[in-house]
Amino acid sequence: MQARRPTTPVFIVLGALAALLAIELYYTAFASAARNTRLAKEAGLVRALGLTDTALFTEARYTRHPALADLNTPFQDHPMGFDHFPSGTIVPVPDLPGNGWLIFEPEAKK
Amino acid sequence: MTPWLRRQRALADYTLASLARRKGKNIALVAVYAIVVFVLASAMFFAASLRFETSAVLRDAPEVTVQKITMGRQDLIEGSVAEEIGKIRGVTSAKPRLWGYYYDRIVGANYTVMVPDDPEMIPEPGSVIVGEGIPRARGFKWSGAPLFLSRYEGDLKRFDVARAFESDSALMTSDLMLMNEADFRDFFEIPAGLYTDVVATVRNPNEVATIVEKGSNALPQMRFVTRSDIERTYQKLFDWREGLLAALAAAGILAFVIFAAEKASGLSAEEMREIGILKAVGWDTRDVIAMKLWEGGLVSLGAFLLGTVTAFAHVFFFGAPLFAPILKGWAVIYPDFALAPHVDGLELLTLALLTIVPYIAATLVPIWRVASGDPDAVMR
Amino acid sequence: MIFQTPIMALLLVAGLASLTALWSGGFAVQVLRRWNLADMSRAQLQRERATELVSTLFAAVMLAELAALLLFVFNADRMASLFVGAMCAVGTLNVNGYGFPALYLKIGVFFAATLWLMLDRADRMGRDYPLTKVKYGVMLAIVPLVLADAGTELAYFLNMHTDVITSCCSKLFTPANAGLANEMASIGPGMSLWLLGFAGLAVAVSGAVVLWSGRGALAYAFLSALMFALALTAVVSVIAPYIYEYPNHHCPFCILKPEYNYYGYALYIPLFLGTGLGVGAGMLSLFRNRESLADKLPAMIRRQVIWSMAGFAGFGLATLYAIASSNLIIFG
Amino acid sequence: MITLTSVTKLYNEGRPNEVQALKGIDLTIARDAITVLKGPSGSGKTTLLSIVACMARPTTGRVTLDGEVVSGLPERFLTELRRTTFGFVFQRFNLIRGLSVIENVMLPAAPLGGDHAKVRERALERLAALDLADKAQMPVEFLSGGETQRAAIARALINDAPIVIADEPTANLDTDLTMRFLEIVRALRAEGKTVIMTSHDPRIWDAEGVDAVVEMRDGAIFGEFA
Repeated sequence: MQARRPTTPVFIVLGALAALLAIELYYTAFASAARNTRLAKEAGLVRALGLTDTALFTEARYTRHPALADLNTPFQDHPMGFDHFPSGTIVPVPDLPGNGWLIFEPEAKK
Repeated sequence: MTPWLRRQRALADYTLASLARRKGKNIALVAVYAIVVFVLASAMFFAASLRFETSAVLRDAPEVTVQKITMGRQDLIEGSVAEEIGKIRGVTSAKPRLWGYYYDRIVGANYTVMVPDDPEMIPEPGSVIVGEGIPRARGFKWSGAPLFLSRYEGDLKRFDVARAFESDSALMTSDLMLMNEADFRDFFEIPAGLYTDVVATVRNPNEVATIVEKGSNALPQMRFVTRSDIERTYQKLFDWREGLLAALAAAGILAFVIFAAEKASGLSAEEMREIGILKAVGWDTRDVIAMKLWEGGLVSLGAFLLGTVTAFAHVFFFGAPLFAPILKGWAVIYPDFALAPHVDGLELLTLALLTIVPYIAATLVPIWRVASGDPDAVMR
Repeated sequence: MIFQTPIMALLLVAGLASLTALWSGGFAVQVLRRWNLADMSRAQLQRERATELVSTLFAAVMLAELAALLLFVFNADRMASLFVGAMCAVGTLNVNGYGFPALYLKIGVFFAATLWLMLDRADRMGRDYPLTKVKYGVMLAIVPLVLADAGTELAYFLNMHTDVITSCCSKLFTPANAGLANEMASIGPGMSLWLLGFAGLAVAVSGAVVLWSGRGALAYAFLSALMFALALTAVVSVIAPYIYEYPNHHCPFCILKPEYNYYGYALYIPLFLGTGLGVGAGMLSLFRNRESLADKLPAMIRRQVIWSMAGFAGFGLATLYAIASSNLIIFG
Repeated sequence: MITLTSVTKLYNEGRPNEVQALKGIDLTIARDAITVLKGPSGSGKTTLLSIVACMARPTTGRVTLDGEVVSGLPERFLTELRRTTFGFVFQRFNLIRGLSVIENVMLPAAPLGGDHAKVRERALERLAALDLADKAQMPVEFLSGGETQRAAIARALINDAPIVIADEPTANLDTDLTMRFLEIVRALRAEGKTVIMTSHDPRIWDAEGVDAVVEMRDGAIFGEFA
């Protein structure tokens, strides 16, 4: 009679998790071929257009082109827009008093 | 197997048999810790992937960008500056660029409008080439729908969409709108001879610093931004976002570790008696410590593996839906692209250290305190 | 200060190691003053039990420091892009005056903890705790090392300014720069390979003597240390250029990168193993005359010498393979 | 042979609640014999037993085990000696609740790093010899009093220790089970094991096969009977 030792299933589960991790890491290596063609294509566009920044955070000029934004300008787009990088992208400009207008909403819009 | 390994396995067996008595509670413990690891791992994987992407893509960005700064703000630059920079030794080419932002009031998004230099990219007058994000933001149902842009109340200008960039370049081009120069100057009312900035390419990358120095001496009112500045900015930027989430996760780990230390030091009378029995039947202090370390090791290793594996799937197979809002911010146009998986030993080692070390550290001293009881206590 | 997750992990390890060191140092003082095996009192019993905690803690510190050492180099390499002029770990470590000292201290702490654990193991084999006082005397020397490591590391990370222009490996390990690194790089490749070969031979002979006669472990330890120094010199002056296939690239860190198939690990792991075990064998041989260890220690020394020689042999094979498989021809 | 020379044991030394549990014991316990320590509770039997069995160190005095001085050994080596030399049956049997009988029986073997299958086989043999083979997988809390005791005996024997120590083994057992226990003890004796027990149960002192009885009172030896 061979009884199951408590470590057997636990080690099997841990081993399986480690194997999954290994598979995921292998997938990383495997996916890198496709990634490299995509990156090469993007790099080509970057070269052709002379782009300097990614389009990841497009909400304001100091986030779309963080490398080229002015260094010392508060309220670049909105008085409520935080000028410092991460806060500015995480906290949106409040909806009030009006998106895109500076405090005063044009008469026509009312 | 050596006796050492057999002893370890026997100790692990005991630990597990004793954990199995409160199976639900202990599985819940691993699961909660795994969630903390998952948060941390997701943030790290996401940031590492973005860092990798940007540095790979921006490797071909222009070496030097020159801006004109007036009263601390960026100003339009004269085309003649390009010629002057082109004369600096080591500069292969210097071209003025025209680009700017257009705020689309209809959808509340910012577009980046640009005049391409490459003749193949220049659209016909009256038409534009757009990134995949713009038709998406505008909700275009069919391709070829014209784009109407208004600069002020009552103004409306029609552009035909000549073509759109494929979404596999979305990371760079999502919000991009390419126009020809005449349309651009007309649309933004920019006088001829003025440009946004100047980009220069350099023959030998090692000379960039010298060129920047010479350039700043010749043109003191200009700001020179180098490619490594840009790359550095990006590395820091993603570090910042990662750090933000990591700090949150660290608070989670801390809370968990305090809980673990509390659990290890506040053993119930029943558990104390069990350890007394073990010592009485011939277990050494060291055996008890090793047995309890197995408990901590299995809990933290299990949580580490579980958290890491699920975080990988979460970020790279499902696009990090849980944390995207924090990592992406509130961008209206967020590029629609699949993150390329990129994980290296650095991240895994950091994760392992951050999850396993504090857990073991917090439980070691309480474990030892329990383990060093008198073996004859159970007889008294 | 740069807010980065790996830095958080490194500081966490350094902080915990310092706490351990401080507590163990206090305990060591107590042991040196009060340890008395003839005393049957409860206080002595509790001290004996506390030694178990110290041993476990030090084993944990050694493991964590090993991981931290790897992480430290890894992270320095990754942060290179944050510093103007830095292209790999060397550039990052040169950002301020604390980088290289921190690395050396980390290696020092790792070796010290390893040697201490060997002492601990030997001590446990004797029924009268023969080395306890020695062990805790040595501990008092290790404590400042651990604290200095944590301190320099903290200073290093706090004083990182990303706008500093640092020098990189291409500048540091070229004959144009004065300093130790330059000395290492400028030793002729032939010379350094000959030196390494001779050292290897000496280690082999001395190891054989130890295995055959059971004597001369101290000489073996000195030769191991010498071998370590010569091996690092050889890595900088010859082996690394062979791996890079570029005669002027001498950096000892870039070989750890994926671009070079992590080849550095095949060199460094056996080398560190061989050195640690070899020096440890010499240290243990100082205590071979202790009565209660007389029957067990020689076997332990012998085992360590065998493993140490295996480590050096592994390093030698890795070196030969690197040279044989390289397209670079230095000696032609 | 186990000899004790002027052994004293203090508990809570240096504190107001200091207790002198043993007062200068001189005693020789023969190997290959059944020895019973008798006396009222609080007389120091259990303390003496724990010192004999290398579980605790005496405050002063010498203990030797087959000629080797063990009283000055560090605790680690005492433990090593203890788990290979002594098997324990405790007063309340002290099985670990929630684990099965076989897991409990195998506990003392865990730190030795023996081959798991062989240890298990040995445990099953021991259980079979004690009529517990069919209860091997059962959690210990479902056993009856006698079965619990036999499981505890099986645990004491798992490392093939030459000396078996039993502390008040029959305190909670009826006459039938006591007789059964004495049979087991005699069988162990026949196997060549040394048995040392404490008891205040006359059925044990008077039992056949008991070679020596040591009577204790107030931490001192009151009398020895063969």
